[in-house]
Amino acid sequence: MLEQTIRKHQEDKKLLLMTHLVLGYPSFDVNRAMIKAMAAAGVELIELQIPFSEPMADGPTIMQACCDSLDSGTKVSECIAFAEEVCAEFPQIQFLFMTYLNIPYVYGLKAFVEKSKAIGIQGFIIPDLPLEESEQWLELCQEHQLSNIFIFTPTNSIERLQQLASVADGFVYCVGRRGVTGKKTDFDQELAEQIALYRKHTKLPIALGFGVQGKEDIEFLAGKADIAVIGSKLIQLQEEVGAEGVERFLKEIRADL
Amino acid sequence: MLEQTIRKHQEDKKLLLMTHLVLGYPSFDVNRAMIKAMAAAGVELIELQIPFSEPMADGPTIMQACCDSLDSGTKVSECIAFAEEVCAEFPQIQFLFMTYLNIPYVYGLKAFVEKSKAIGIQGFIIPDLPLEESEQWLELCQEHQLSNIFIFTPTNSIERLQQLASVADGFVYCVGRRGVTGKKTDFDQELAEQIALYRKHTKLPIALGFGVQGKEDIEFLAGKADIAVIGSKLIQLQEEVGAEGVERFLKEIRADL
Amino acid sequence: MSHQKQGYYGQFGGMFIPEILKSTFDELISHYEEIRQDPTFWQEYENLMSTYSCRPTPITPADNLSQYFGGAQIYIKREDLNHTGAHKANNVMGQGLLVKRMKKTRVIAETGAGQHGVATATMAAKFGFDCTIYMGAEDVERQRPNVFWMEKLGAEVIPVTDGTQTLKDAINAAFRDWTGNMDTTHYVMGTVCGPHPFPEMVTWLQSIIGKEARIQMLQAVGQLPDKIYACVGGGSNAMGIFSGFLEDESVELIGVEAGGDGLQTGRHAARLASGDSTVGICQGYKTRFLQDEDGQMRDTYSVAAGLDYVGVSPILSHYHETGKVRFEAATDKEVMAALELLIRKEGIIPALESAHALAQAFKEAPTLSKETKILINLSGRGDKDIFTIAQAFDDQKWKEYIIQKGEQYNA
Amino acid sequence: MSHQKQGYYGQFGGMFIPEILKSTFDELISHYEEIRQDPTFWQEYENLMSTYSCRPTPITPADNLSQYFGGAQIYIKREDLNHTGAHKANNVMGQGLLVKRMKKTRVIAETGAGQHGVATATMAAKFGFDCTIYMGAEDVERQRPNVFWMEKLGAEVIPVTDGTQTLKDAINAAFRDWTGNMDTTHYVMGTVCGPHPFPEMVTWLQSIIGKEARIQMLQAVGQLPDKIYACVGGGSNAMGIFSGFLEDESVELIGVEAGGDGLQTGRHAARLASGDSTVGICQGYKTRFLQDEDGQMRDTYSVAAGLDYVGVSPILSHYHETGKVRFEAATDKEVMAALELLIRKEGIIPALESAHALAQAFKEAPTLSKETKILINLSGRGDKDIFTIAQAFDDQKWKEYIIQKGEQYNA
Ligand SMILES: Cc1ncc(COP(=O)(O)O)c(C=O)c1O
Ligand SMILES: Cc1ncc(COP(=O)(O)O)c(C=O)c1O
Repeated sequence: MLEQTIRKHQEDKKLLLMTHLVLGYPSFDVNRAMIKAMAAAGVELIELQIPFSEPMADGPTIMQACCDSLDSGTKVSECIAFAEEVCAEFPQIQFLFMTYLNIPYVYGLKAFVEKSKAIGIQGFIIPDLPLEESEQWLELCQEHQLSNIFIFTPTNSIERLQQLASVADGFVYCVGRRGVTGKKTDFDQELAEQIALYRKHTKLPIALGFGVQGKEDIEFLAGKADIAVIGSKLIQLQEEVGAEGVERFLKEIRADL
Repeated sequence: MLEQTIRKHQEDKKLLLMTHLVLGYPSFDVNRAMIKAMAAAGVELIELQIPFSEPMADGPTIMQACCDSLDSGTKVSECIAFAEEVCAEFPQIQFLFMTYLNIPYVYGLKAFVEKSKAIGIQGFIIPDLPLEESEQWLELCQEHQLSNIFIFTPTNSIERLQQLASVADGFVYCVGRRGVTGKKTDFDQELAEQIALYRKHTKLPIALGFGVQGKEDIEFLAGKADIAVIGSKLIQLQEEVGAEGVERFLKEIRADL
Repeated sequence: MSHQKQGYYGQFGGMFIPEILKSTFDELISHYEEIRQDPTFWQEYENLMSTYSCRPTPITPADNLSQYFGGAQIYIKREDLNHTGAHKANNVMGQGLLVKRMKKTRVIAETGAGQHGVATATMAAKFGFDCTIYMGAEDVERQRPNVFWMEKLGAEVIPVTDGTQTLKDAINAAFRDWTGNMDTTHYVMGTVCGPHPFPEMVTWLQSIIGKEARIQMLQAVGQLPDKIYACVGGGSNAMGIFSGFLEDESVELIGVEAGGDGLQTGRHAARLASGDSTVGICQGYKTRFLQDEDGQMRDTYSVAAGLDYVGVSPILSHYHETGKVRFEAATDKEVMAALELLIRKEGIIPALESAHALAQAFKEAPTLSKETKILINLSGRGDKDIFTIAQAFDDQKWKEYIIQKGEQYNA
Repeated sequence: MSHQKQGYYGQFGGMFIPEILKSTFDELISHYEEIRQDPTFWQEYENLMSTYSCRPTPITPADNLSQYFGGAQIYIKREDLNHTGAHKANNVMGQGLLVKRMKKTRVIAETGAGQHGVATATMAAKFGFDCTIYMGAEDVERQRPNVFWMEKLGAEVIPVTDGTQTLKDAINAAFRDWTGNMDTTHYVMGTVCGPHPFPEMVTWLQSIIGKEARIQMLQAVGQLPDKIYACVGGGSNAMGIFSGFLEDESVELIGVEAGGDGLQTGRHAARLASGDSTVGICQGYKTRFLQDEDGQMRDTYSVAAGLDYVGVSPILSHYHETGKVRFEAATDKEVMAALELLIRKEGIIPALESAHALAQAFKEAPTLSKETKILINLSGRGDKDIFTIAQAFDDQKWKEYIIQKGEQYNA
């Protein structure tokens, strides 16, 4: 389902955008304003990150946002309620839950998948759930026609890419470089080759994440990847210039695509 | 020689007095005044302590006096010059050098004995020179007819007392109790027995030291010992009431003897 | 999530790692399996520990304490005598040998109290590796002496300002570093937690304690201990000594967690001895965590920084479930009393962590017969903890000393 | 004063004690002679040191340093791994066994840096003796951490306010105590100084170091060391290791004294390596002292409190005279550099005292052939010296930490 939606969008766009936000940071109200801004800019996919106290795979910006959100009292139930609200309000956008495994695990894997399906979520990005530990989770996702997004990384062997590709669904989230989110990636020839390699091993749309900073990066990705992921950058922008600033930034990027 | 002088004094006195002072403490001038006071009170023997930086066998009062004297720059040569002066000025008093072995050792044992003889010193009290280490020193003393004063202590065995008695000369310095100088000794039946024991092992006059505080102690000693040693007490008195106070104290003690 | 899978102990364990670390773990596991097969590795390890540290560490008969309690005969395994002052040395030196075989040139580690950080920095100095230590900013402030030594040992100490600024945040930070530098870098996990193969590998390296202890008890005492007490932070010293006795049905194993202000107060770090933990998946592995109903990790508390952690070894969670190990908790108060008693009666200054094992043993010793032999694993020495211990005793002269030193430095 | 007399080494040594202590020394000597004859004593001693401390302490091949200097192969005898962190443990535990045989119930000791005080307090706790430690008032202030531990160990620490308020004054104070309490009390002299039998007895107890080292070198290296370096305060760790090699003509013995600010400045504690000492008699024995022309003891100076003493073992003075041991001095600056280098290259934190031996060895190692094996006695660990070491390095973060702690305590 998710893949088809993406393919449809691709018919008239060179590069889709997937943005990200940390639920409850700095508040659900700002989250709302941000999603509105993203929608206004025509963003196709949004990762809703349910904050976890130990965001091992996140960089400083997202990590801090998670931490602040929890400090202000954010509950998983509120995150789900919020997701339900925005899924309903912005049906044109594909929403995914991004979180760490413990959140669905403690919620109950089955209950979490069912709930997500019920409120209109399209899939999941769970950075600490590797293939080897995901048997039950994948069954649940399949059962409910939700996509668990697998991640391709530069450290994967060809064999591993093949293995991941064989279970991937919706799209693959491709990492441009080693390290955590939010650091600058060099958008260069090497990255282009890396994407080409990923492309060789999957027929699914390719989202490229980790480090997209602005227009130039996006232009570089157009024609190479299918989806550009913009994460930490938007949190910084929101902090500096607010939701309208984010909207302006996204629209500018969007303009050429 | 020293013994004879003591015996002579005993003809008309129940108990002789041996007083003590630390050379250069608080100053040679005060030393002078003190000796004058002691002479006026009819003291028979005076220990002139040449301060040593490590007064291992002395109690807090004398120790501190030695330390202060050295801090104010007292030199061994000054101590000797001072001794020469008072030996000449008070020929009726028997002066002894009290010090630790390192002082004569570094001066040169032979030179020190010769010099002491030359200036009129009668003998030596050296608390860290035990019999076993004193061969050469005793030879020098004998040669110059000076008395090295041996010490009887309550921890000595009968055998040891006999051994010490066999080399003792002048008088024996008897210790009433364990410990260092300046602490209170209980002047009681036990002490009387201790003195009696000492007496059994030597024909020499017996000086009793360590802890004589005042008139009562002196009265107790009269008829038991031959010489009462007053040390730390006089330093304290001098600090509190000066040389005249010391004179008054000594005269009062003397009155009944 | 079947139970037969590699790295699982009953329902606990696993390897919940970001995909970017997959190949690093593949490599690590393959090297680990190689050294486990290769008898020269263990030889090299034992040799290193006997020439560089002082293994075998002795077992001290604590006769004064035995007499004092009038119950069980008490024996103490002296991990405090290790180079750098704790059992942590075993693990790091073993991993150091492994890093050499992996031809990596840099090590990173998390540290709470600083003990594992100092041990890792020491190992890095000895092996000539670059070294970065992640330490919660709050811990950096609290444990300046250890930071000083780590820096002198050539390590870079990075204060972690995220989250609660303590151990778990340092672990997150170390993982983040690793995901960017896995080609040159090995993450020296300090305890028997984290993703496979760490729980198994660190247990294996620490099993040197139990191996020795079993032989020593048989030789010196002529029998196995009836009970063995060890404190449990992550669980490495406990697993280390327990390892030697897992087959001995007659030996009761007791793990002692941090009871903090008391289990009923909620201010503690007892994952297994309290009813307060639930199963979760975090920092790469599945175990019982002190977490809230949403799965967010809770604040924990103990006077002993090394026990103050939200998770616990998956192996111990398994043993908890099967009843193989009994878990107890000792409160800060009990711990300070036990520490004082050991110092006074045996002249041994225990680490605050280790004093938890003592506290529990001291509770039980008087009730046991004189024929009963109990063995306490003294995981580390306490003289490095002077700031914490003097403060815990509210020692006035110590405070005056520090105030005065401070004024002197300020002048 | 003939040379054949008991307790003399050439012209040095002797027993210059107040008469009141004569019977105490008679008793001590007779017990000492008994234990020397009695092979069960040494067995008991070795057994105690192997179960309570971690003897035999290892010899660590310092390969990184050897490579760094490109000269001699460097080996390090690890007395720092002893319980309480220094070779001082050997002496005190041995004397503890003796005290038990003498049926005394109280021990007293002097201490400078606090190392011997902590060791004695530890021994007293272990043996159940009452314990009083004399410590210069200035040292009490400087070494508060050690005072804290001594007190926790149950010892009474008495600040000595006489004289220079340092080690020698503490020795005087201990002697004074002894002259009043000899019936119950044994004075645990901390080094190979003082009246007979202390130099001989403490040497004998410390000879456990050299006995082990000789066997270990032969076993592990296959040959005796060509040179052995040890720092010299009173001389106990030096005599301890040298003892094992006195018959070996091929082994050069090097004692390293505290050079302080440099021999030419007068601010040092080099009794034998400088031309500044003369023969004297003090604190019960005859040796070379740093004294003035009147025989008054001079102020000495070293960054290492344990080397900062006016006298030196009469046995070493004798070996100095006969040329059996070569004496050198290392300045504070050289010592700090050596300390830093050992930490960095081998991951071992030496005591400031021990770093003197390192400093001299490091001066010579580069000039020696690769076939030359040198052995350094690492008498103690330095982590207890953190206040001194951090201050000597002028570590800003350390100072800020202390200032902040002080303000916190002041609040
Ligand atoms: C001395 C000591 N004991 C115990 C622990 C707890 O760790 P573990 O449970 O892994 O032995 C620590 C951790 O820092 C420690 O330093
Ligand atoms: C670690 C250490 N080394 C050496 C010394 C010097 O003493 P000695 O020369 O008796 O070994 C001391 C004295 O405190 C010490 O603590």
